[in-house]
Amino acid sequence: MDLSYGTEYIAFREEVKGFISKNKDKQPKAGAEPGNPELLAWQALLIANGFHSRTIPKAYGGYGAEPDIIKPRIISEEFSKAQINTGFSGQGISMLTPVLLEMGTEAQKQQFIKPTIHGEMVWCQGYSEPGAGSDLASLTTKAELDGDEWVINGQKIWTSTAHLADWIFCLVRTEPEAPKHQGISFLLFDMNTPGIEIRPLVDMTGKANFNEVFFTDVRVPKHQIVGNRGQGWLVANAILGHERGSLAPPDAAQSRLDGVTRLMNSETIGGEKVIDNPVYRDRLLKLQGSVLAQKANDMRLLSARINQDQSAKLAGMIVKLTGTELRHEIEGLAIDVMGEIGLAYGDNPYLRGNGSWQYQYMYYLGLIIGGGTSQIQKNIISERGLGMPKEPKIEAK
Amino acid sequence: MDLSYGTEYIAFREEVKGFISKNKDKQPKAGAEPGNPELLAWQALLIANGFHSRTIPKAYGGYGAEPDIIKPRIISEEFSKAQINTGFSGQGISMLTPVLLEMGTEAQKQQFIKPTIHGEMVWCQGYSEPGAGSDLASLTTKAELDGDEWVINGQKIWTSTAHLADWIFCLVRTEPEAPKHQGISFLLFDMNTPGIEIRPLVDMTGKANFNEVFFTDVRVPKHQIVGNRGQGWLVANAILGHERGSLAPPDAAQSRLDGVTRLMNSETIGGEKVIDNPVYRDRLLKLQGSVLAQKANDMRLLSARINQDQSAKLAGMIVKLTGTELRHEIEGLAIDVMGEIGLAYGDNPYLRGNGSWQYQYMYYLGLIIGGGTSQIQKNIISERGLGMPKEPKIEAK
Amino acid sequence: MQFGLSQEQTLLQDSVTKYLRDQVALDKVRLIASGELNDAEIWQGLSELGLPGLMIPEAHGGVGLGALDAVVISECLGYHVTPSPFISSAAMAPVPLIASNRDDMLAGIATGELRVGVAFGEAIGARTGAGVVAKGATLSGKCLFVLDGDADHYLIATTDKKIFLVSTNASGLKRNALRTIDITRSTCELVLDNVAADLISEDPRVYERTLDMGRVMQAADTLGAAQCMLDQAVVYAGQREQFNRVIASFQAVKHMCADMLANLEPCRALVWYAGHAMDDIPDEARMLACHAKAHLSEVGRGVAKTSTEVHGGMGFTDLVGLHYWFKRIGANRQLLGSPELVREEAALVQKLVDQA
Amino acid sequence: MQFGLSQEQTLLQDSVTKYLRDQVALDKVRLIASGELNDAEIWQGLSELGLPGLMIPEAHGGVGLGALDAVVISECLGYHVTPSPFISSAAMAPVPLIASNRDDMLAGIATGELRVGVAFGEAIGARTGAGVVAKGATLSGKCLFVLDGDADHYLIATTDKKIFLVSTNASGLKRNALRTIDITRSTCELVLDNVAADLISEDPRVYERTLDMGRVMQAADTLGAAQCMLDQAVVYAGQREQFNRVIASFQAVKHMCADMLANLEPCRALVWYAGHAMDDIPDEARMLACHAKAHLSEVGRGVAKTSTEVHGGMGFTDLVGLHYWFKRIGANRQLLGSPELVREEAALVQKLVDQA
Repeated sequence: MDLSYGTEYIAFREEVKGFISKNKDKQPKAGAEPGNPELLAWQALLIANGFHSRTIPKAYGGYGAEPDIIKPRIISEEFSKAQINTGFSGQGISMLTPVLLEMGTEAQKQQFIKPTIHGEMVWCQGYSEPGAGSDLASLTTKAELDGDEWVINGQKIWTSTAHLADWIFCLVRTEPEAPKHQGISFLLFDMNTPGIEIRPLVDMTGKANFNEVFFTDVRVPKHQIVGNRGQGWLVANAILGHERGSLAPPDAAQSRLDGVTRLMNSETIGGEKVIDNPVYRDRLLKLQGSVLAQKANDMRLLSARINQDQSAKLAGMIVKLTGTELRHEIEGLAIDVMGEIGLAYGDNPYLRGNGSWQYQYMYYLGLIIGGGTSQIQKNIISERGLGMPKEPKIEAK
Repeated sequence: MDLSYGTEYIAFREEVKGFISKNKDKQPKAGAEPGNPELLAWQALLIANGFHSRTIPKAYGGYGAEPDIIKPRIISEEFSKAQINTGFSGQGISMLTPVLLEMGTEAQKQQFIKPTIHGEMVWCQGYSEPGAGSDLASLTTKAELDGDEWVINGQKIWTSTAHLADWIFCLVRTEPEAPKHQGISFLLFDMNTPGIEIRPLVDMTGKANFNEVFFTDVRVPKHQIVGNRGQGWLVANAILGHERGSLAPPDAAQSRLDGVTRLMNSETIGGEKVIDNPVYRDRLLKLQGSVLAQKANDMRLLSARINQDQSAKLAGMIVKLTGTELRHEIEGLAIDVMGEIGLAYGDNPYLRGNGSWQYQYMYYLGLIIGGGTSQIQKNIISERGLGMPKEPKIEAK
Repeated sequence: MQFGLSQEQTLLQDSVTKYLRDQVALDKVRLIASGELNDAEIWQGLSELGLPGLMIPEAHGGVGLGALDAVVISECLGYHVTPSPFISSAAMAPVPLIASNRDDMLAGIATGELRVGVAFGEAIGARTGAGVVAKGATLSGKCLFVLDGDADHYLIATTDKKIFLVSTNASGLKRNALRTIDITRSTCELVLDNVAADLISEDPRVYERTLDMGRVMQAADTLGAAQCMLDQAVVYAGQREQFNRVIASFQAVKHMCADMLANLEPCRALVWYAGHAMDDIPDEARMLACHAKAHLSEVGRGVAKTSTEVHGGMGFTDLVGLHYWFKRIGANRQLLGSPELVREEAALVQKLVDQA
Repeated sequence: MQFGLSQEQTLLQDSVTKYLRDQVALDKVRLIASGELNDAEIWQGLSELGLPGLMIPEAHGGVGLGALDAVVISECLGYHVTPSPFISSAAMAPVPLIASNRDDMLAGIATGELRVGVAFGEAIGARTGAGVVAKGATLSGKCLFVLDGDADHYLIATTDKKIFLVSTNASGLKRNALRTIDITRSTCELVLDNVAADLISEDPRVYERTLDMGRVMQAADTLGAAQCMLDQAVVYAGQREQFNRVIASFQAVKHMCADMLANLEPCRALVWYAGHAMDDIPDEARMLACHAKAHLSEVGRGVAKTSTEVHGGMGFTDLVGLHYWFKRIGANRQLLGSPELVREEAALVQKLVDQA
């Protein structure tokens, strides 16, 4: 076992540190609104130095470096240590760009990648529908070809940044007669196209983290399709794997657990420190054991990616399931040790510690459900991971 | 809410106490072998006084009392308090006798009930087969009519007292062409009939609590059937309900929990009493909460039987599932608080407390599985209790 | 022998349920949650049914019923996530006021015109920066998460298990609303600077009985709310289709519902029994109140999570409003002592802990 | 950067696995369990593979490998429920003997001819009626559940974290076999009456490292055993038919297996990392050893129960022998500290507890 990154990377780490110390004053102010020129300038600086969009070809506005798994991690470690703004994120950057690189036409790459990674073009994702959640492939939003245009009708839900997005990448049914997985296409279109209505969707946290999006005769140029007609399911699946792993990373769980530990060290009940209550302490330690296991699992996965080791396949399949459940449990402990203060919410002045435990408790319950519920995860783990048979299928009526 | 049994029962309780104080010296010695005349005499005395087989008609050897739900409970309470031998139990008494009373012919009642309740005729149950466990109705042991005799071939498993039993009540397939639930019959026959082989089945506890029983051309008189041909499934189901409830009664859980509490009060780790360890104590208290809930649930069920109240149906369906899991957990706590001594087994001199925690831990895991696994219980609860739909059925190949 | 609800109790349950279903449906709860309405109208409606004086003797204008009857009511209120000060004003406050013959207060409470809030958190276990101290006939300090942000008077308990009464109008008293996740019921903080206080009880048993009463009612409230979440999950699963079948036909979903039922159903008997013990089995009442509160907190948390999961994304939205129940159960868990602390009290009651 | 097993470690794993599969199949385990055989023959076979001296320097006849290599071995031994004194004689005993330069002992241990047992229970937390006391160069008292009932010498730890060596032949020493659920490995009790003892170490860090080493190996043993139980469950479920389908096609059974995997798979990385820390990250080694031991105890218990349930009645019988793994996991849970106590040690290491 060798947990060092090697000499090449020692130099790279110094380079990153050098950039940070030289440029940290150029960071945009916290809370800058989207579209703020400072944000765009910072993003351009990050890309120019290879600290964002690192492996995306120069021709498409990226830095053009060779693929390397460790350097992004070093960047992330150093930026995090120094608490430096890491630039834009979002579904256009994390999900659409890799897909365009792999399956887009040259024209699409030219048109979309540069503005997307530079933060000038914000995307949202149109996948789930009210009737197509766990069973995403049963989606019914349809696109019919009329001359040189797709005409789209239907509804999407869980569209997280619809109200901020310039464009959408969207799954639609284009071949209603085909088997359900083969009748879907992957379209790109402007959110300002006539016929699109966005309604915010308030969730249990009281915020509108998501939207519903309605399409009525939305007309989209025929060529704005990625892959061929009917290949949309393949295109979408190439992305979904990415999303699942990153919903609840163990490093974040560790930092949240550290927060709870600090809370337990400072908070008192009847004058006694919470951490001195052995029952709460044991719950904390139990969770620490799980966090350590997931962190080690994460190192194993990183190593497997670096060394192209196939033996960690199962270790990767469980990450979404275990990570989201663990975060939910950590927040549950925070609530409990805070006693009545654990109920504080919104503008309550007694809300303290690293953010709001109740908000996070609900948010992670949302993530247990979203991105493939725990039940769907267990189906996948048992079928694709352990090779157990699928359930007998029921035909559509 | 009225938890008193009323004035009639105050008198009855005195009667029971009077019997006990007068007769307790006639009890058979602890550890008396089956068939011991002292046991038989004590059994006869109990029946003659209405403290066993209380509602079974005099004509069939019982006491002939009117049905009453409270009196048996009073008997059980007083006998338990005074630690008096309560007479014979077993599947012949608890399961077969009620079925014969309900569905047996007059001749069968005359022939079997009296010797059964007097302990002169011991029964075993032939239901499960190696290929028919959760899916009991798929059993394949077959009985074919040859003149005036059934000819039985096949194998049973989980036959708990086969090696001690005089007779067996047994499910066999008599109509192989019928739908599987309608092709089963309920036969009674002598375990000394030629063609029966019994093999003890050692289980994880190291004991042979069960047997396998093999039938090769076992010939049984045609009339030794309860109900009609093909009605065996109905007959068996009338009994199964009884068994499930009584596998892990809450009163026994309470007394076991009390035992663990005493253990924690007397046992020390590094000089400190185990009960003074707040983490173990909290685990104990958590289990106490569950025991109290199940005890209250049990009182509710008793009350529902007395008052013919249908509103407690769901409360009854969960008893097997929750009771067996709870007992398993109580034993798990006993093991943990005993530390390394928690491993003691067999002839280990450090084994102490009320019996062997490891034995009980495994035994109750066996009961979680036996008598309808927890998974089957949850199917039943969700389908029959909550009205959720059955899974789509797969036809036999 | 009859374990369960009497015919009168079932009738009471039916009439309150009917009122709540007709008059306090979810859209009204939403109005209160959004701040457009407060619970005064609902409390008045419930007052017409006699709820505020349920356990106040008839001589003082009440109905003169017992704790088990109040359990029945509390369960209904939880089932319908009903906004009301029932636990504080109707269940807890009358205990010390009856014990100290405060007939003047009781009549007002019984009609619903007078609302008495309860500040017991500082006695149960004061948190950093809080705590209240009596000096002669005055109180100073801070009480957090006091039940009922709209009360006219407050009963405040101190660590030595004394109970004081203060008026909301008393000089030196400041009341600040404290927002919690559960917006169906209001809590506040009281900041006291030499506030004139009326000593109601010095008897620790009165303090304990008041607290026990509150905890049993919380347990009943959670029981009702969790039952409603289970019921909603079963209904939703029976309607929602995925993969060409209702999700209720998936074994995973069925077993989630079966688990909820298996955990919850024995709680019903436990909560009833705890209520009955408050009325008739004084030796067991404290122990059962602690266990009812702690056990329902644990089972409730599990049901709240599982029911939300059965609802999938819809459970996470505000559309079906499931989260009002989720949060109500969450609030009952934390208020008046979180489960670990309450189990430790149950251990103390049974002398399983060295009394240090 | 490479997190995981090296090629050499994978080869080691393969060769030990091959030996165990060929030479120590379940029928041999059964013979030992029934008392018809002891583990001497197996230990000799493992000695030919170099296992007893795995972590003993080559200069003293060992193989000179590290804790992570031993983790790999321990996982294999657990996977095959192999009877052997590996944890005591090969993993724990060498730690203090190397620290005190007991070259005479090391050579014998390395060949497998000398077996050294370990009695640490009284230092971890002596139970009622047990405990051992040093007086000058003698020991008196009682040690329970000592690892390895067939050792030639024993390392005995006292509450002040000293370690003594006694010979099985020493005058005043009585050894009584103690039966546990896990009959694949033997434990005994030592009764000492002024037994001449050789002080091996007074350094608490040596005691701690010895204990940590044992706990990491137990965690690895449980990891292997639990993995085998999961594998067996998946295979059995794929063969067993009920209701006209293999039970592996039931969602309930699939989710039970998925849960086992989800809990167990991260344990593999944790145990490897804990082994690596014993070799290379001294600051984290103790904390990780405690967590590996405690976490695997909890996950192992769950897997043992769930796999047995997937096997249905067959899991409860002796026919498939699944219970040997169940009991092995159970024994690893209790020996060298049960999970609550070990987590408390992890808290102490991190100074989360006031050192009283």
